[in-house]
This record gives sequence, C-alpha cells and structure tokens, in this order.
Amino acid sequence: MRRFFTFLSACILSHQFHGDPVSFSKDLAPILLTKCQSCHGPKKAKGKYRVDTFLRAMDKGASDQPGFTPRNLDESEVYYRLTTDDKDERMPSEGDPLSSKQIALFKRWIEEGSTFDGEQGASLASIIPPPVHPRSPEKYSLRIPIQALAYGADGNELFVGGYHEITVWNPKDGKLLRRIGNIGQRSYAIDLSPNGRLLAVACGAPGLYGEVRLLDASNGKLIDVLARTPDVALDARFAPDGTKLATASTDGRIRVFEQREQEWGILKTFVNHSDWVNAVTWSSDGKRLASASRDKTAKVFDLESGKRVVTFSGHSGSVNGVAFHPDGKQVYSTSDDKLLALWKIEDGKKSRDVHRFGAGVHKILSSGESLFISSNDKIAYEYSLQEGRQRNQFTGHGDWALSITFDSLNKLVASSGFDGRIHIWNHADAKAIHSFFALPGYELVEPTEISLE
Amino acid sequence: MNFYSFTGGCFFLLGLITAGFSSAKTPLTTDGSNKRDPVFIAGGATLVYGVDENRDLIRLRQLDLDTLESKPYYESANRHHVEVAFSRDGRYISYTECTGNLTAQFVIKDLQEKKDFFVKHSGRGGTRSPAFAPDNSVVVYAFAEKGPQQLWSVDMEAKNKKQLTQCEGISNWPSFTPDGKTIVFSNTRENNYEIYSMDANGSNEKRLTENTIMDIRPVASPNGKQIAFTSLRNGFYNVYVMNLDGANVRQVTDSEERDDYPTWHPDGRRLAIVSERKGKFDLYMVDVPTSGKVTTKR
Amino acid sequence: MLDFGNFKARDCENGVGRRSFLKTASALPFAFGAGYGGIDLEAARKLGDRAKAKSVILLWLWGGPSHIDTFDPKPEAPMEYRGPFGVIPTKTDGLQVTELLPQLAKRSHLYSVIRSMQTTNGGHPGAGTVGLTGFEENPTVHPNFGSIMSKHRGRSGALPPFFYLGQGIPRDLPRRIEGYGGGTLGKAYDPFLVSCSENGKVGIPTLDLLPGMTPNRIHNRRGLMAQLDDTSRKLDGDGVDGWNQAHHAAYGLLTDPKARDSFDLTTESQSTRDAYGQTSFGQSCLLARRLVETGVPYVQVNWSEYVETFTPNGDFGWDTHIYNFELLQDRHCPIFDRAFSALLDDMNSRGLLEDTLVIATGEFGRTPKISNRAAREHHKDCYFSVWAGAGIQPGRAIGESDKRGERPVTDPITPLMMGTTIAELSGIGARERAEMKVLDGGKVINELL
Amino acid sequence: MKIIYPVFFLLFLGLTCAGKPKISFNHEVLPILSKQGCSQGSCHGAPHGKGHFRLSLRAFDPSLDSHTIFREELGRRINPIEPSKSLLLLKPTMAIAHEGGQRLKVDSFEYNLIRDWIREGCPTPEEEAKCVKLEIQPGGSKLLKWPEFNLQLSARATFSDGSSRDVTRLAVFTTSDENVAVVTPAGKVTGQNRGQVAILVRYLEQVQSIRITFSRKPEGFTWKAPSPVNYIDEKVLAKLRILHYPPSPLISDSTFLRRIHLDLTGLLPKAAVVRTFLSDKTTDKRSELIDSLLDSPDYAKYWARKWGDLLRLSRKQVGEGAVYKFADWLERSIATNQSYDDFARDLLTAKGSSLLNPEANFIRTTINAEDAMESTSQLFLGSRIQCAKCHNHPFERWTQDNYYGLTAFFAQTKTKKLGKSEETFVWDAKEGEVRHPVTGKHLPPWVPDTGAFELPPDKDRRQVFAEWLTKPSNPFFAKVEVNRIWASLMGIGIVEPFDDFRDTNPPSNQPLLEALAKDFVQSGFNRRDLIRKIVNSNAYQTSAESNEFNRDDTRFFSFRQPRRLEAEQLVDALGQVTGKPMKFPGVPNKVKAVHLPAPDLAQKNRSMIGDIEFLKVFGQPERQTVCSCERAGDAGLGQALQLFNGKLFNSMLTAGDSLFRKSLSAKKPLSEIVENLHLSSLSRFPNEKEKAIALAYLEKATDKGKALEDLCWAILNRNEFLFNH
Repeated sequence: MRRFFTFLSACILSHQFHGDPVSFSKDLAPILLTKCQSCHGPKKAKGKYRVDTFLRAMDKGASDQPGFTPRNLDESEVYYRLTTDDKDERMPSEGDPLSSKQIALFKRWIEEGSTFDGEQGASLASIIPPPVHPRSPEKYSLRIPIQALAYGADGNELFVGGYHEITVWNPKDGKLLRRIGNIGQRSYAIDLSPNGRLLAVACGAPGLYGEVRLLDASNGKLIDVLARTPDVALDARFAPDGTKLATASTDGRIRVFEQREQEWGILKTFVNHSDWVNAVTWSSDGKRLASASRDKTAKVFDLESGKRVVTFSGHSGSVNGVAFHPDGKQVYSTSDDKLLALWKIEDGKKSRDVHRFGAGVHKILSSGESLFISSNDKIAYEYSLQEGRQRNQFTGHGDWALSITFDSLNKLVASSGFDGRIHIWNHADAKAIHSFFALPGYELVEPTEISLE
Repeated sequence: MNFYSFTGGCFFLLGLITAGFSSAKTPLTTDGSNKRDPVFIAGGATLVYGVDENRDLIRLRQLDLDTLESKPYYESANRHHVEVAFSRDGRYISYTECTGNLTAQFVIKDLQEKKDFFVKHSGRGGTRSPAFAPDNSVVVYAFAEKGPQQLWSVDMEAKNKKQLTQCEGISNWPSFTPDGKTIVFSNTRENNYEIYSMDANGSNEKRLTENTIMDIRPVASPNGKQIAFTSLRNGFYNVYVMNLDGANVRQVTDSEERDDYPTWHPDGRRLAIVSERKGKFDLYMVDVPTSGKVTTKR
Repeated sequence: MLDFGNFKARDCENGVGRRSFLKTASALPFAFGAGYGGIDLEAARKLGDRAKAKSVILLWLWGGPSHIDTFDPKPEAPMEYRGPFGVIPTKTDGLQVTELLPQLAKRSHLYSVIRSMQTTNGGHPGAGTVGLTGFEENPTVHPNFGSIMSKHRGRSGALPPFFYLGQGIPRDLPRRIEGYGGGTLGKAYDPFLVSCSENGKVGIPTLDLLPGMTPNRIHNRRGLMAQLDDTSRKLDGDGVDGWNQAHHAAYGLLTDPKARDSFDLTTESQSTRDAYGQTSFGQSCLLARRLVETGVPYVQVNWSEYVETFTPNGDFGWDTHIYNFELLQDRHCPIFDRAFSALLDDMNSRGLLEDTLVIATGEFGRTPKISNRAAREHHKDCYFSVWAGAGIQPGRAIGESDKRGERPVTDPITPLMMGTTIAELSGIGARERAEMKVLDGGKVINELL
Repeated sequence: MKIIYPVFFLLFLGLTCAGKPKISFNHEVLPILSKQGCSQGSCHGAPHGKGHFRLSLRAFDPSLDSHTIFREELGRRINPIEPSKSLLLLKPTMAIAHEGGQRLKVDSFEYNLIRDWIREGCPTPEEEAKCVKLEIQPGGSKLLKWPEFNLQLSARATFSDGSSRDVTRLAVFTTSDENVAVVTPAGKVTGQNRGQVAILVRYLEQVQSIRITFSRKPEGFTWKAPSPVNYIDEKVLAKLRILHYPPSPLISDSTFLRRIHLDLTGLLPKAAVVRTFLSDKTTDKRSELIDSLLDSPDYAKYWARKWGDLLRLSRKQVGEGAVYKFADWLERSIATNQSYDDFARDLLTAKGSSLLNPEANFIRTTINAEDAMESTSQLFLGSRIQCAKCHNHPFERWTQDNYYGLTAFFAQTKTKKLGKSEETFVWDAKEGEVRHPVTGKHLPPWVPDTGAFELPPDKDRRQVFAEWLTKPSNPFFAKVEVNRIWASLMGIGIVEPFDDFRDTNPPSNQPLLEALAKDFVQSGFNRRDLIRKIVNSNAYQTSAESNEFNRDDTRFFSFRQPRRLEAEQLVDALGQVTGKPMKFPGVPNKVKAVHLPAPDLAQKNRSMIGDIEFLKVFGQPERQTVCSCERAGDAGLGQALQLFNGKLFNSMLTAGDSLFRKSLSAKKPLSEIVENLHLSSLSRFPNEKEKAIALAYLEKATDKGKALEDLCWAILNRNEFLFNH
C-alpha cells in the first residue's frame, strides 16, 4: 500500500470497514484521478476515452464499450480493462495493476448501480471530498525550501509554509508560536486578506493534487477549500477590497472566487495560459488581473468582460512574478531569464528592462511604494514601484532567496530561502537583524553562520 | 447541426431543411461542377453562367430554361472567361478574359456590329463585375488602378473612362436599377463588405447594411424596388432580398451550405442562384418571398 | 534487407534498429525472464511506440495563401492592410479567422495554428523547396520530409511509402520545385504520383499503360515468367522476398482492377464523398485519408500543380497576385474550408487523428499591404501553418504576428522546424536524423506538443 | 552556468553523521537513472527533456542533473521529509501515471538506492573521483556450447582515487542481437539461438564489450565442406564449424562466370564469352579468368566508380570539368594498382588546384573541417563519429573531445574557388584551431591510441594525420578497406554495415578479418592481390542455395546472399541482352552505365531526361554524402513498375533493331534465338524445359516479334537475371 498516499488509503479503508455503499466521489474518483486521468484526461484522451468527469468516465471510448454499465460487469469496459490478464489490454498500461481492494471497490460500485454522488459535470479533482491532510512531522529531519511567507496584520506573527502545515513564528525572536495543520503537503503562497482575518494558502503535493485553503488567521480554522486541481496550486491573492480571491494553478488556469455571505464561490475562470500559472496579482482598482506563466508569457485579464487584454511575450524563460505599475498602464514581471521587465498593457511592448539579476527571480511582492523581489542569486531586492529604481539589497542568504514579505507597520522585511532559513531585515538600512530556520525541531549541527563568499 | 458529421441523422435533418424550401426551389443543373455568375438573357429563356469546366478552364455556358440543356456559350473558348454581363437589349456582352499569366483583359463586345472594345488601364490589375446601364450609355465595373479598388465607367466603345467612386476600401459588384438612376454596390470601408447605393453619377451615397460580416453581390430587381444579395449574417452564405433603401430584409434561402450569386429572373418573382448541396454546385431557381423570415438590418 | 545483427538504420541511442527491435521483441515473447520485472521488454515496446505519428498528411497549399485573409486576420489594421473580410471567433482562445473559414472556425478544437511561420525565400520554386525540405535548394537539394519518412520507414506492403496527390510535381511556369522528392537520399525515395479528379477518379501516370501494352499482355508475360521460374529452384533470401512482393504488387496494380481499390473512391459512401466536396482537392483529401488508413506513411496533397491563380492552363494555385479577394472568397477558401473540415471530421471519427499528423500550409504568406491591383504579393516573413492529430495539442494559437501581420513578434517558426517536428513525431529522433544527414540543426516546435 | 552548492555540505547532516555520504550521486544515482532509461535520448535525455524534466543525455553532465533533480521547479521532485513520496520516485514507479511507463519497482535495489540518497539529503559532492577503468568478467570473447547458454557477467570500476568497486548492478548491458542472446539488467546473458553477439557494458563514461559465440549442434547434423583453397577458407570454415553451418556446395561454371563478371567489372559476360568459357575444359580456367578480368580496363573503371560513390564524385560537388579528371584519377589509381596507403595519402594531403590535382577534390567536397573529419573517419576509420559532435557517443568510446581533436587535423586546411567556378584551390594556412563547444578551449590534434599531438605551427597537420593513418600498425586502416572489398565481393561485410566499425557491431569473423588485414598490410596494401585471393577462395565460389542446416545464416558466409543488380549493372545488362544500350548525357555513345563518371552530368536533350529516371529509381546514388547508405537497395513498387511499364525498358524491347528482332529478320531458328537470349542474360544455356516452354510460346504466336518481346521480358524479369547470385 505504500504507493498510495495516506489520505486516500484512509478514505478507502474506512469505507470498506463500514460497508457503506461505494461512493464514486470519495472512493473511485481519487483512483481515476491519480491512476487514469493523465492518459485519459482532457490533455491526452488515449483510446478516445476520458475519465475527468463522471459522465465521461461512463461514456464509450474507441472500443465502443461504455466505461461502466450499472449492474453489468461484462459491459463495463473499465472493469474489464482493470482485471484482464491480457497484458496489452490491462490498465493502467505499463504499470502495476490496481490492488485487489481497489478493484473490489469498482466491482461493488458497479454492482450497486454505479450511482454518482457529485455535482453533474464537475471535474474529478473537485468532487473528491477535500482531503484531511496527514499530520506534519513533529520534528523536521531535513530542511525544505520555504516559498510561502506572510506577515500577520500587526506584524507580530510571521506565517510560514511548512510540510503539511503553516508554522507561525514570532518574527522578533524566531520562536515558534503555533502550528496550523491540515494543509497540503507544500505551500507555494500565503496571502493575508486586507482586513487581516483570512489566510489563503496555495498548496499541494507535486503531481498529486493542488488546492487553495482559506483559513481563519486567528485560529487556523479551515473555512473553505478552493481551486482543487490535479497538481499544485501556485498562488493565491486577495483583491484589494478583500471580497475576491484570485488563484493560480499548474493547470494553466486562473480562478477568481468571490465571497458570497459565508461561502466562497467561483466567479470566473481564465483559461488562456498554455502552462503553469506561477503568479497572479490584482490591479489597484481590482478590475484587472496580471498573471505570470511558465509558458514564458505574462498576461493581463479584464475581470468584468472575462477577456484577455494583452499578452507580453518578451521573456525568454518561465515568468514567475507580476505586479502592476501604479499608473495602471504598465506591468512589472520577473522571470527565469533573470530579468525584471516593465511593459505596457496597451500593446504588450516592453517599456524597458528594469534590472538584470545574476540568476532567476521569483514572485514580486508589491507593497505600498515598493516592489520586493527574491532571487536565486541569494539576494532580496527592493525597488521603487513608481520609477523602478533599486532602493535596497538584502544580502546574507546562504542559498536561493525564494520569497519575501514586508511588515509596513514595523518596517521589517522577512525573506525565506531554499535552505529553510528565514532572514529578518531592517527596512530602512537593509541591515540583517537575525535569521532562523522556520522548521520546527530542526537541529542544526553545523554552526549557524554560513559564510558563502 | 453539423453537416459534416457522417451520421445518417444529420442528413435526415438536412433533407428536411431542403424539403422545407423545395416547393419554391427548382434545380436547373445537376452536374455539380463549380459554377458562378449566372445571368439571364433572352427575356429569361436562357441562363448564362461560368463553370470550372476543367481543372484549368473556367468557361461560359448557356442553359436553355425550357429543356434544361446546357452548351458552351463560346464553343471554341480556351481561356478563362469570368463575370459575364449583358446589356438589357442583348446587344452588348462584356466579360473578363484571362490573356496570360496573371493578366486579364476586359472586353466589351458589340454583337450587332461585331466589334470588340477593350478597356485599358495602367497596371496589370484585373477588372471585375461589369454592369451595363439600362440605356447602354455606360458600363460600370470595378478596378484597382492604384490603391483602393474603385468603380469606373466607360462607354460602349470603351472610351470616356471615368472613376465613379472616391472611397476607401474595396468596391465591387455594381448593379443598376432599371431606371438607370441608381447604382447599388458593396464596399469595405467599414471593415467588411457592406451594401451601398448611390446615384449613377456617384453622388448621394447611402449605406444599406450594417453588420460585421459580408453583404455582397447586390443586384437590383427588374422593378427597381428590391435588392437581392448574399450575406453571411447567419453564419452561412445565404441569399436575401431587401428594399432599395435597405429595409425589409427577407431571407430567401436558409442552408448551412452555400447559396450565392443571386440573379433576378426578368419576371421579378424569381432568382437564379448557385447552391452548394452536398459539396456540389448547381443552379437553382428560387421564388422570392413577398413576406417571410424578416431579419433586421444587423 | 537483413533484420538481425544488422545495424543499418540503427538507433544511435540504443544501438538497435527500431524495426528489427520490434520484430525481435514480438518474435520472442519469452525472451526476457520474468525475474526482471519485464521492464526491458516494456522499454523495447516504448522505443517502438515512440512514433506518435504513424502517418503524415501534408496539405500543400501551393502558391502562398494569404495569412491575413485566412488564419491571421488583422481587423484592427489600417484599411490598406486588413482586407475586406469579416472576422469570426473560433473555439480556440486567442484565435480568430476570417469569415471565409466558418467550418474550420467551428473545429478549431481539433487543430492548432501557427501564425509565426517565416521562410527564407520569396520565390515559389525556391520557397517550395525550403517549405518541403527545410533548406534552400543550393548548393544541395535536401530530401522532402516525405522522402525522409519513406527512407526511415522502409517499404512495406504493396503501396509506396510516399504519395503525391495532385496533378503533378508542384511548379511555377518556368520550373518545378527541386525539393519535391528524395534529394540527397536519391530518387528511390521520390513520391509516387496519383492524381484525383473532382469526381474522385484517380489517375496514376505510372499505371497508364504504354502503347502496345494491355493488361492481358502483362498477364501473359508474367505467366510465361512463372512457367520458366518453375523449371528450377528459386532464389531465396530477404532481399529476394522483398523484390517478389514489389513485383507482385506492380503486377496487381497494372492488371487487376481490384488491386486499385485503395485508390478507388467509389467504395466510399456518397455522403462521405459529398462531405469533402466535389473538387479535385476535396477528393484528394479523401484519398489521402484512405491511404493513411491502409498504412501509407506520408501523403502530400497538392492543392494544384501550378502556383498561379489565374493563368492559361493553370489550375488555380494560391498565387493570387490578381483577384486575391475574389478568388479566395469565391473559390479557394470555400473549397479549403469544406475539404479540410471534412478531413478533420472524418479522421477524427475514425480514430485516425490519434496517430496521423495532418498539416496544412503553403510556401509563404502574402503581403499584408494590399497591392495596387487590389491583391496581395509574395510575403516570406510571415505565414501560417495548421497542425492536427498525432501528438499535437489541439486548440492552440501559437505565435503571434505584429499588428499588420508583417512579421512574427514571437520567435519565428521555420520550415526546418516544421520538418523536424514531423520527423520527431514520426519517431525519427535526433540521432537518426544525424545518421541520415537530414534536417541538420532543426528544432522541434515544442509549443505544438 | 556554473552552479555552486555550498548548502549540500550541510544537507545530509540531518540523518547521517558527518562524513562521506553512503550513496554517491555521480557513481550510483546517475548510473541508475541512465540504466533505467530515464536519461536516454528518447526520454528525459532529449535535448528539451520530456514533460518539463530534462536530464543530460546518459548523465554526462552531473552538475546539471543535480541541479535539475534537486532544485529545479523549486525542489518539486524531491521530498526530503518523506523520501518515498518524492516525485522522482512516484513517477517511475507509476504511483503517479508516467508517460515513460514503469521504470522502477518499489523496494528494488535501484529504488532503494535513490530513496536512500534522498534520505541522506541528496548529497552531491562537487568533486568525485572519475571512473578510469571498467573491467568485465569474463572478458574478451567467449564460446558457449548448448545447453550451457547462460553466462553471468560482472563489471568492476576503478576510480581516479585508486578505489574500485563492483558496478554490475549499476552498469548498462546491451546486446547487439536479441535474436542470438539477451542480457538482463543484472548482467546475465542467455543465448537464444546459435550465433554471435557483442554484449556492451557501459558505466559512466567507460564502455567495454565482450563477444560471445553460441554454438549448438542441430539434430541430424553432418559436416561436409570442400577442402580449403587458402587461409580465407580456413578461417571461414573454422567459424562455420563452431556454429554448425555447413557451407553450401560450390557453384557451376556458368554461375561463376556471371558472378565474377558482375563483381569485378559490373557487366554481364557476352553470349560468345559464355559459350567459350563453358566449353573450355582446362582445370584452372577460373583462376585464369580472374587474372584476365583483374587486368582489364573494365575492372578499373568499375572499381573506380565504387570510389566515386564514396568520394561524392558528382557535378554538383566538384564541377563538370573536375568530374572527368577526378574519375580518371581514380581509374588510373585502380588500373595501376596503386597501393592503398599511397591512395589514402594522396587524397588526404592533396593541395593545389582541383583541376590540376584531381585528388584535391576530396577536400573540395567537404564543407568545413568537421565535415572533412567526419568523411575521413567514415572512409578510413570506418567510424560514424557524428554523434560525438554534440555529446559523448553513448555507445562508443568516442567522446566529444575526440571529435574535435580529430577535427583539429583539418582546421588549417583552406579552400578557395578560383575564377573559373569549377576550380578550387586547396592549401594549408598553418593557422586555425578548433574550439570545444562546451569548454571553449582550443583542442590539439588527437588520434585514437596515440593521443594528442604537440605540433609546431609550421607542421602540415594533414600530413601528420595521413602518416598516422597509414602506418601498418594502425588498427583501423587496413581492416576498413579489407572489409569494404570483402563486402563488395561477398555482398555483406565481415563488419556490416561495412563502414560502421564499433564495439557494438562486432565482426562476424574476427580471425578472418585479422588475417585479411595482416595479409593486406604485408602485401604493401595491394588491393588487386587481395581481391584475387578472395575470389579464388571457395568462400567466394559458394552457391546461393542454402541447405537445411545453414538456412538461417546471414552473416557467416556459409552460402551466398543474392543481391539485386545495382542500377547501373541492370541498365547495362538490359542493354546488352536487347542490343539497345542506353545512351547517357555528357559522355560518348556506348559508354556503359557502370562507367559513368558522375550521376548528374548535364542532359541537354530534354526528351531524354525521363530515361535517367530508371537509374535513379533503381537506386543510383546522388553522391552527396560519403555514406554507403546512399545506394538504396530497397525493393520498391516504383522499380517493379519500371520493368512492367517503364519507357526505357519498353523502348529497348520494342526497338525494331533489337538483337532478337535482327535475328528474326535474318530467319535464324527460334531455338537459336532462345538460346542466345539465355546465354546473354543468364550466362547459361536454357535447359530442356525452358526451351520447350519458350518455343511453345513463340510457335503459337502469330506475331513472332511481339512474342519474342514477351519472352525476353519474361527472362529479364526472372530473379535469376535480376539478382547477382
């Protein structure tokens, strides 16, 4: 069973013991999603068969046999394919067969009438009940890169992405304050709502699932799970007025959710990038979105019309970060090509290369009058938003700087590294205050000073 | 409905649509080869049209409406002849003839005097879509001499060349009303072909259609009150008629395949058109609905 | 040809020819011990499956179709550029086409369009050679993509591996394309020419019997040969077997009407034939489908033999220096829209699109600026290609041209890249290309995959 | 881009004590990824990788790979907290669907190794000892006799720090022929059939191979063979004996006559020659015939043409004028029996005008130094070295350094077109270096076995190379030519393809190749002498008919492999039989196709252009590359159609003045015409049955001429005619 991640196993096992009817969404969808969809999904559809929604899974493929026929194992092509001895026909092709327990679930479900317990037309990923994530490790044995970072509203807390958790630290002394569990395996972005009450966490496990979790910032209570996809979610940003949330995912989509009373519902989906969307950001009036993608483009979308406004294709590498210029007519973007570029929304033409870094650069945090940028050259940077002039360099990282956040109240800057270390800087003079590993229980054998140069 | 899918059901549906119009639609040919530019002569007894006779020859044929027999208009023609026009009295004929590689000549034939006149322009462009004034005073045609394609006129001996339009974009398909006072035509200055009318001297222009796709080949009816034309406004090439002022647009054909090249029968009640059916092009006669599916200007 | 212990056409990477590997693997089901997880056997199968495209159909729009008036309209451009045609949306985000392609617009989920093609040559035969081989014809004429395919796949069965459907080898008035065939690989890899009329009747020049020849006489001759052969022991060996097959196939094609069934479109249902349209190009597309269905690796459908659109004895290529708008509207685009749509639908419904690559392109585009003749001239800096089928991610608009469609604003995509992508998808990897000395320096168009 | 990983020194501290990591990234993890196929060229080793995951081809760039695995996409592929949940393991075990299929089994040796490496924190020390030696046990060559068809191999690597270890589980094993033997990832070889294979073992940059012969006696086997004529027969028979392939019987006089004519002159013997030879009763008439053919101009012309194929001798490549001069030069070299080392030196070191010194056209046809080196390697070293241009050759010893080291010999050779476009001037500039594309360093000239040369600037580099190449001790030079000649005569090389020498493509008979090469060197590189020895052997004079025991032999010369006549041979043969030889452009009438100096001489007469099609369709090469693969031997429909319905052949058959029509007009008896047709086409008399069939056909026909056309067609379409057997 080691091949299956814990939460799936947990679901499957609990049902078998209780003898409840087999649930398509809880029991089968996870299997179809992880075992079948990469070949039989929207991207590939081998044998003209797809499983990415319930109806498609039921439908015929090239073999002209329905995927499933209620109460009829013989006319359920999938069941035949899962169980046949013919190596050429058996699915998953080129992999081990499903376990006998999994196959038994399919069998029982067909025998029980192949009912569907999800929302019609919804994708597999979204009908599987949100997973309850496993506990995070009590102590971290090895270091993990930290790419999600956000200050709490009053600057007294620093939220940091951990392994299946958000860890909350006192930025002043680097002490662990609390741990918020039940988070996807790795976090790629944390955003605090403008009123400071909500946390949005873009997270997931590479190749397995992605989601954006909405939490109560004060107590870590789970409010909603949004934007569930088959691979990780990479960014989540609240609109300036806090009523909407934009998410960026590896499925190339940008989703916008809006708060409807207590619930968060999908408002719009932008399907325009042909590869991962690494980052998304709002214009200051909340009417437009800018996005950065591994497809080497950045784009601007208009929320109301749902249209793409412009594509900027001036980068030669994956675009990692975007921020609107205060004039609302230009956009900054960062890329693996080491450039911070400024370009015009009007025609998608470059205004200028603002800076060429020594290595690839990540997301941009746009805060007040500044842009904060972290780079693989182990330096974090601050630029004036208006002129794009460099204001500060924050040096001292011992490894790639992956993420950066700014406490405008206390005028502090925090940045995190590939090595799991957080550095706190004084904003005014860029002096290092201190640094610590944001990894609970991680014991460093080596001296903390990592002198690099 | 998707015509191209290979299921019987679709053809069944298509059959229904065709059937719906069949009471008013009569096939004139059945050979299916690519046809174009039909025009009635001999008081409506004969239809002349162009056809892709070989893979390398477009030539004019004439169809006897009584017997439905067709024969080449010029037996010996071995060059492309396109866009034929006849004067109302049948004395003149004009068309464009391919004379060499990417070159064409525009000829006006006086059948009575057995004389040919050639319209000369600078440049190697090709003339398009001639139309005779009802009184045989001029032939109006489209030509691009430099820049935009304009409407021009010459007299019956190809002299007194005048440029009628001075507009942006491409102008094409002039057609006279029977009183000779008005010319309807298409122009693209508003991004795509729209139909306009103007006085025969080029003044008093009015725009008759307004949408984002093509409205082409306007032809004034024998009583001068209506215009038949082709439009893609419902997503397919179909034939419509409207009043001379652009009002009261009625859809004449409704097919997902192409219906095009409307030409009025002299009785003013019918149109000959080229219809593509099942990938074959044939001539049909359709009745002009006096009322029916009315579409708005857009 | 020997199959075992012979490294001809070997995969540089794995030291074994693809075909011989497959043949071996299938001949020896128990060759790999169970104790080793069967992983190597799977690796072997994978190697053979590498070709996503079992066949390729290239719709060669000879003459240089206007990109502005088809797949890359510029409705915002000034009047003297944009042309007269309205613009309609497609199912592909970011892709709109002119109103001349309504059927293809509805099917854009089946294909992707590249709007940033660029070639190096502005004349027809020259650009044609570049378009079909990836290289200029001087100093050396490189092989046509189809010839590379036929060399790689070898000959199998009765039909040749590389077909040209159309009236003849593409040419303009003075001369034909140099890169129509085998090039450096030799004439043995030239295409096999078949023409198809608008009624679906095929003509095969090499099967037109010479004066004095009759099927009956051929029959007699071969009977006599067989009689003589029966008098002594026959030669054996792989080379002999291959030759006997070819000889038999030629005999069949020349004498037995049934053997021409692959070419005979009358066996297709009338509705299928109608769908493609009663045009030579339409019926050729249908024939192309039939050929790939029987396993022919490469079919090039030539829109016409001559580029010129309006010329005595020409057959209406896309070279619209004159009557560009009229001919595109009245003739070319409706024919193309219908035939290509029908081909996509037909291939798709038969499952052929899964392992057949279908491409439509010309040798260049046409000037965005409308000429003084109200037409468009040659334009090598920007044109389009349409890709569907095996291994292609459909529903994408790849590359962009500038506001007027004069040149790409994204990295230009070249014919060499097109050929390389065709080869790559057909299982002709970088090393095999290096060994055949073809497509040197070509890059795969990753955006398509 | 240079990447420094200071952090790695810290990373593995979490689980292990400080010190040497247990798992070596370079020595273990990368070899595993290579062995499981992950980094092969069709998978993640492709230039752009697969699925956004790119590894260096066969792990030749460890620092790039460690970056990719550990850091790229923000460390997505590695899960340090739960190593077995790393994408790097989930994908190849198909826990997450993987387009490349299952490549790893959970808990297998390979899986555990990678998992443990992750567990240690993915240590990738920057400096690791290089593997300097790979030893295979048992090494060399091995003979296995049925039923003992299994052999476990082991591999041991020695590193630059002096350490060594067993790498059997890490090395990649490949077989040259799955039909003969397969090898497991663990190095266990199992024979499938009798025959011979090379097992190639690769670990890091080291490659070794061993040869294994599998011998199995078929049921009812009896050995019968004519006694050896010379050492060639001894070596061939020794091999056949081990493999239990008894040779087929020797050929008849008529078959010999046809075969030797085709092989030495490319032409069929004329009817009169056949009559004379068959009636000749002397015992050594075959040897005498061989001698006289080897002295004939036809021999020199035909064998010069073979070199023309290899040296890109075409109008397009060398210009019209030089075509004739270069062709003459080649013909003279063969006719005077110039020693092969001289010949090679002439070509390699030629200078001056390509018209005055035709041998300079060899350099003229090369595009640049790299192309010159590639052509030279292929022609004289039997190596297709192109793969090493971009990366170390994955299956050979050639590295990228070697490629550019060899190129350096040609780096100072310059060419310039002179006023007349046909003339090219070749000289050595005494300057110019080769730059390594990765390191950017200048590479000195380098050769296998000897290594790098330090040459003074004024030294002619090509001269140095030619001297090294033609030294009698050079292990490649003589063998490549010997094998080329052998393949020309026997239809298949001892190494096959004959210009593709490499460890993975072993000779089918090593002692034979060695003996021939030794003899060749000792004879002073005397090509004619070598040919004489080969064609006098029984091995050459063996029948094309297989027997029940040797039927599946395709490599060891127990019987002759029939070859279809080459395009030029066929055209000439058809012309000879019909008496209507084809006329070619640019040469006087009666010049034979096998004597054409180039395939692309200008055809002024447009009506005749179509006739050339016949030659091309039958595979006459364009001569644009030095690869022998240009001469296409594949059987094609187009070729068959040419025979059934082609203009050229039909015009020969229907000509009013064809040989058989002239005989008919002269009222020659039909039986005599039939006999002559057989003699001129099949080099033999018709047998009684054939005669009866032919005469019956002719006699019942009203139009004898047409019937003769049919008969002629039928004979010329028999495989006995179309093949050299």
